[in-house]
Amino acid sequence: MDFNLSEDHSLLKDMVARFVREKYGFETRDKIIKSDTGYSPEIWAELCELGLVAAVLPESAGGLGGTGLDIMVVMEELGRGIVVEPYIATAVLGAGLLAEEAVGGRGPGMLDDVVAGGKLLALAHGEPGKRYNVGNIDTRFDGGSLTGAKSVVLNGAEADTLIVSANGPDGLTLVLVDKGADGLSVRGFKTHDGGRAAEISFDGVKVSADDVLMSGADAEAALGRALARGTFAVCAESLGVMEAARDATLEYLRTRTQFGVPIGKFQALQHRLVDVCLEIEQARSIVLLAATNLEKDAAERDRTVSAAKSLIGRTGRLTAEEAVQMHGGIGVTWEFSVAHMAKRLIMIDHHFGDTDYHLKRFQTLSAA
Amino acid sequence: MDFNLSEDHSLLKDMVARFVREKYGFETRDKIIKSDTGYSPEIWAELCELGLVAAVLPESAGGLGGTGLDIMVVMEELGRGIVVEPYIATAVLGAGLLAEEAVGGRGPGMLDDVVAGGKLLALAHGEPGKRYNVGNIDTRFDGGSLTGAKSVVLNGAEADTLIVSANGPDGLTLVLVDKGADGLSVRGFKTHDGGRAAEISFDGVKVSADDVLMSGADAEAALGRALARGTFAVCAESLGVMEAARDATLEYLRTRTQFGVPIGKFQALQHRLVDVCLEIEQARSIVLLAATNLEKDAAERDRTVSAAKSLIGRTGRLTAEEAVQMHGGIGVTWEFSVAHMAKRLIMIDHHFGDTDYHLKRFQTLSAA
Amino acid sequence: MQLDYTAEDEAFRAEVRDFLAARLPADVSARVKSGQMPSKEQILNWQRTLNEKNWAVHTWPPEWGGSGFTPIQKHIFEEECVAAGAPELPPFGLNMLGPVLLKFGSPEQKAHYLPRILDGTDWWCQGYSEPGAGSDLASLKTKAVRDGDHYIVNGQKTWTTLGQYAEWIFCLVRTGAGKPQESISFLLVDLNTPGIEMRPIITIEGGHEVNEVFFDNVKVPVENLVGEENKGWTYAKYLLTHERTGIAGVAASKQLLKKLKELATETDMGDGTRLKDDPAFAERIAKVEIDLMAMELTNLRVVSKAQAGGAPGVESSMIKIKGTQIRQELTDLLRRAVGPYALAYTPEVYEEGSNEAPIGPEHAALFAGKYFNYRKISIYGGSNEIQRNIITKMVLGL
Amino acid sequence: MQLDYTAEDEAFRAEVRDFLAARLPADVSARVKSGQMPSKEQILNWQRTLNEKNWAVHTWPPEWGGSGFTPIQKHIFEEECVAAGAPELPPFGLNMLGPVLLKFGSPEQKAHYLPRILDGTDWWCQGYSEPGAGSDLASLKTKAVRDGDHYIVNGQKTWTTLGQYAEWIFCLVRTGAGKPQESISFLLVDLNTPGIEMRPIITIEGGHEVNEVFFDNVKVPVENLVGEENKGWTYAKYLLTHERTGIAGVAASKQLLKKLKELATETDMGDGTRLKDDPAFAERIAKVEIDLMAMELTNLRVVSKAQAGGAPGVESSMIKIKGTQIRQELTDLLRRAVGPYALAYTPEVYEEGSNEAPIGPEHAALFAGKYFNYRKISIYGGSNEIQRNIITKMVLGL
Repeated sequence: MDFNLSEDHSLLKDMVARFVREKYGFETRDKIIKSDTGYSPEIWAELCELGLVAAVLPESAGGLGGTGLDIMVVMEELGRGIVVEPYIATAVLGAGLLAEEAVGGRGPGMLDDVVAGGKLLALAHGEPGKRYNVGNIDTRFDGGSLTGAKSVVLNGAEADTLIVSANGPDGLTLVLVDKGADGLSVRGFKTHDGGRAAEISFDGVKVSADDVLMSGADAEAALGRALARGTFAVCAESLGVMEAARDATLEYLRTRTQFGVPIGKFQALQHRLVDVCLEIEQARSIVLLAATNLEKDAAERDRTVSAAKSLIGRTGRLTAEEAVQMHGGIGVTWEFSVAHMAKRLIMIDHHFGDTDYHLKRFQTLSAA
Repeated sequence: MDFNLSEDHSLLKDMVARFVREKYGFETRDKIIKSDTGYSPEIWAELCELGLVAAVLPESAGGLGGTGLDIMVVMEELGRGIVVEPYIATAVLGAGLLAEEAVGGRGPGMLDDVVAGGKLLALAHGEPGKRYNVGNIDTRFDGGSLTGAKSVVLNGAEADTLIVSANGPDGLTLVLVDKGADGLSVRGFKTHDGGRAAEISFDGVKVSADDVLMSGADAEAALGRALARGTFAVCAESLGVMEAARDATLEYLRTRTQFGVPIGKFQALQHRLVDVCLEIEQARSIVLLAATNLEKDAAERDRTVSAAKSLIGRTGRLTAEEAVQMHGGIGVTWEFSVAHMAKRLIMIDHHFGDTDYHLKRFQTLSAA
Repeated sequence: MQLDYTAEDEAFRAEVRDFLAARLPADVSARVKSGQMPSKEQILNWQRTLNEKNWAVHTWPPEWGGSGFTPIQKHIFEEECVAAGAPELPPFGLNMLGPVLLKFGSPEQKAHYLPRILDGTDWWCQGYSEPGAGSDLASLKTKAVRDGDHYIVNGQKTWTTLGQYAEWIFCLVRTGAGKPQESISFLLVDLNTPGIEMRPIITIEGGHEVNEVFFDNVKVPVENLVGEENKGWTYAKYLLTHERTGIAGVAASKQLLKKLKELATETDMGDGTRLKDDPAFAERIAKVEIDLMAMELTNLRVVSKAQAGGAPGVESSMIKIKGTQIRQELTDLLRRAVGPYALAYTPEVYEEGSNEAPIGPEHAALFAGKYFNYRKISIYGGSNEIQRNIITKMVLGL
Repeated sequence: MQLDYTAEDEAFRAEVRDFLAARLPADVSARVKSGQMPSKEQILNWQRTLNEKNWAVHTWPPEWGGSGFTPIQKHIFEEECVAAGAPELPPFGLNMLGPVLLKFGSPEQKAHYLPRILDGTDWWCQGYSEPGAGSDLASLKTKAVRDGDHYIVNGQKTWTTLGQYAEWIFCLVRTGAGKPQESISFLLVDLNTPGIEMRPIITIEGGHEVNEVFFDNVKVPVENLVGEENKGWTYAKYLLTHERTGIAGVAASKQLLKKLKELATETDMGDGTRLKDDPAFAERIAKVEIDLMAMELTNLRVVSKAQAGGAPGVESSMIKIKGTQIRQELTDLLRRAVGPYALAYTPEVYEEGSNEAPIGPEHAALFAGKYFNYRKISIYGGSNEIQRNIITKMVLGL
């Protein structure tokens, strides 16, 4: 048993950490989240140049890793900087799907462009009124035509190409739809955590054979893996955000004085911060476990990912609320990063299924 | 709106409080709970002499009150002394039932004896394997004969006469069974909170017409009232126990020194005790509300009683656990009353349905 | 003991309800009920409507236009107003400055300022908090130096709620060099005076409710001093006791609970079931509903004590803490009830006059913002930690 | 990073499991699994069985009979022992006094005491805590005054776990007048010495696990001093670092969780449904199961750090707090699962050799007692509050 990062992972971690520290300060981020697109093409180019998309792809697809630990290392550090770039949508979900062995059509050919930063992707899967219950979808793919609607698609308006899930003659089918296609309507919107999402509808969008990535059992398995990886990615990210929020709070308790002493001298706050720290250690453990199990069979993988997402949801809320409360007034202002950390922590609960959803899923998968 | 006790209630409160303070110290109680019967005939005689059984009976039955507030005032003060005498079984449940207008047979004739302390009662209603779900019973009353089993009957072994619920030709029937009746088996046992309960079975126990108290709708309504009053009684008692536990803890924090200062100077403990105090205030409010609604129609009465029992269960646990924890080592010893307060607070959750049971019942009754 | 409302109380409630039904504009009510801020104009119009009936302020004596409500009536009135979706009137002039002027102001000050507060001519804001002072209010640094007929004010105030609407600000300023509490004065400042700059503070959810106010050699006439120089701390504390009314937030919590139940009933879980059928979520709603039932009575106990002439003291700390916990729990459940649509941050959709459709169900996207915004309620007005310290001292004696 | 056990680890686990299956008596296992204390004889027999394989102690070097297990092996071994229902060996001699003697004892002391600890000849108990000292261990008052070849000991110790079984006690005593920490000595005392009285302390649930020990002019030979006079505080702190192993209670929690799930499956709610079908209760079980999954890994992270030679320092405070919270939550769910039968306080039913039937389902009535008894685990060994203070200082640096 060994809990140390490999040298490669340590280097990767340091690299991402340095990038975040040096290039992704509060003001840079604030400009980005207020911009039209909600991401920075320059930053995105740099992240790709650093190999961060490749980092979460398997070597079989020309990537550099692609394991749970690779995702964890990158996401935790991106979390520390509450980075809003379209990394999960494009790298973890999109490129991850294109890197699947069973992928056909024009999918594999796109991958190099995506890895190099030339193309943004998004996975359009959730549908209006379906909440987190993404197992049943109504979007239809038939006779080369796509019809239906997708909801709260992460970076759906920024993506050059959408990967869309639909039911077709061969069962579940994943197809590619490029930005601007006829019959495609996209309404992008801001999210509380500084990101972007979109409501998308397909009104007889033409889909050629070349646009079809996978169908049937292959598509089911690949989509399952992608969602597990995406869910895991926000868990690992949450861990990073929590650590950053804890560090910021600790620093605040050390430096902020009230009634003549640093507020960190008040035992009630000390003990509450200790409790936050304990829960973050627990969060780290469950993320580690999920990282390891991400490559195991679907049942074990999903059970652990749901355990992680549920625990992370609870701890994220605790950490966010305590960090804001201990910061007092400035904790509820836009100008201090702790507010944005809190928003990301809470909003992660609304991505990929919330605490309750995953707690139930954990029970179902445990009973199976 | 007026939240002050009437003069009568103030006098009643003071009288019970004085009795508890002067006659029911730790050692007296400890001797009683270790005794064979688990109660003190002398103390019981005194309680009856003070009119405490009469206090919870309506004037129509020769009592002195019998409202929710009467029960509250008495039970809160008995709670402060964690009094284990068979008051709920005999007075609130037993005498309460005998005082019902619809009571027939030899019931009404017994009441004076009970009020005077000559007779202990118990309500045998819950059944083995039925948990808190007391709506459906299997005990049968037919052809003058009673057969079945009752479970965890409060003071069932000490009672001179049992009031037994059974299904008969006229529907639900409440019948009297005297101690020592042929076919009656009683196995008494101690409970963690210093009280007594019994497993009871009836194997063709003869029941005469004179033994039948009520049946059908009258019995249903009377039993509903009795259970509501009993449930409410432990809520009010819990409030008293919580206050006693809070007071003991506060006193301990004031006097116990560690590292050269009273531990009450530690802010972490202060804030936790404040939270306990807040919740106790909330508990007082919900008990007051239940006291008022105890005389309202069954739906409103039961909804409020369930709200109270559920809230009391949560707050009782919080108070018990915090009181013990703040007392440290001595909090987990038999020799200090805080341990017995904690046990009573937690065990109240197992009488008349627990927090979860009543939370669900509250939902059901709210939806109706 | 008598926990039910009297027949007189119920008659009064009916009168209030009828008045609201007749006079509160539907568009304003709809806006408030959906959790959005009404406009300044809408607020002031409503204030004028209430003032026609002398119902705009309850902390002033009737001879100055106060309602003369008993504490119970005031409680009923507030409950009905919230239930009907009436705008909250700005408390800064009515319930903060007003009582201070009535008690400590000169006859001229009363005669000049009070009617203008009541009819909405002057919107006041509060200049108490300073950056860095936080809970330690008395450590304020803004200075006022006497210079002939004027004070020259320099410094900075913060957390000035709705300062963007205000014509005037009442300020605590340091006028002496003695003990912190003995060198504070209470000053009334016209915001049009040169040297004052107001800058918005954008709060966590993106809203503009509070401001910073900068004073750079601002000349304030000495007649704008309330009471005596260096006695301001006394007036400030007097004001704070009035700030605390309605702190339990029971009426607001009831509205949130109602909304939550509606949402739970409407929300499809994506598999044909409704959120209300999820026993774990239903249990959370029931729990907070029970807490709120208790809180309502806890609050009435305090109100009733005030009715009987008792001073609501440390009880207000208790209901502040528990009241904020309940409202925060409710907004947490609300944002969870919304599901994925809670992500949408679309303030533009909810602006007055917008034609854009909301993302997801009507108003659903507002609740996450409400959740974030409501983090403030356990911080401002004396954080819950400060309230616990107060209870520790006053009730526990530790 | 490699979170799975190695093939060697798994082989070792199989060996332990086989040994337990072959050698652990079924009646002892059944008793332990039901949550009851085995008898002294049963415990010592098991110690001797383990000792045949040199598996009785892991904190001693192999030349003294220690197992030589790596931290991971020790973890696996403990996990298997708990799962099999093996009695916990008395830690007082093996894991507390043993390491102190090995490091600070004289050659004679080692040669005399260690073998007798190992073969069960001497059962030791601990004389650290004193009434009134609580978390402030160094404030102890028991005095030892040198008188020729002896110390004369006067004072009182408390919380002496299983003192009723013990032949010997190791004590911290005050031997000087200097600073509290510099005037403490570490003394070995034969409990048969005149002047010693041991009185039971009955704990909250009615059990007898701990005792008070009174010393009235007890003569202790000077050769029973460990190390140097007035250096006892150093030895005491060294001992406390060894006390902390297994503090996460993961193996115990797993057993409790297993029991809880069984109970939830068996328990009829009285309406034909089972407790496990109650979504709200099932959710609570799932929550604590997830906490435990995380805790197991948190604990392994600490074990693995020890494996790599790192000292488990403040991490033990972390796993102490969270580990006790998980066990306490589990016993709370267990007592709730039992329903009305949790009321039964019937220790006589569970005594060795009793023929009385339990009230309610087999063992059900034990869980409320366990819940009450387990209140101690967040108090003893440094209360969770003390652990939070340690973390505040060591990790947060506040």
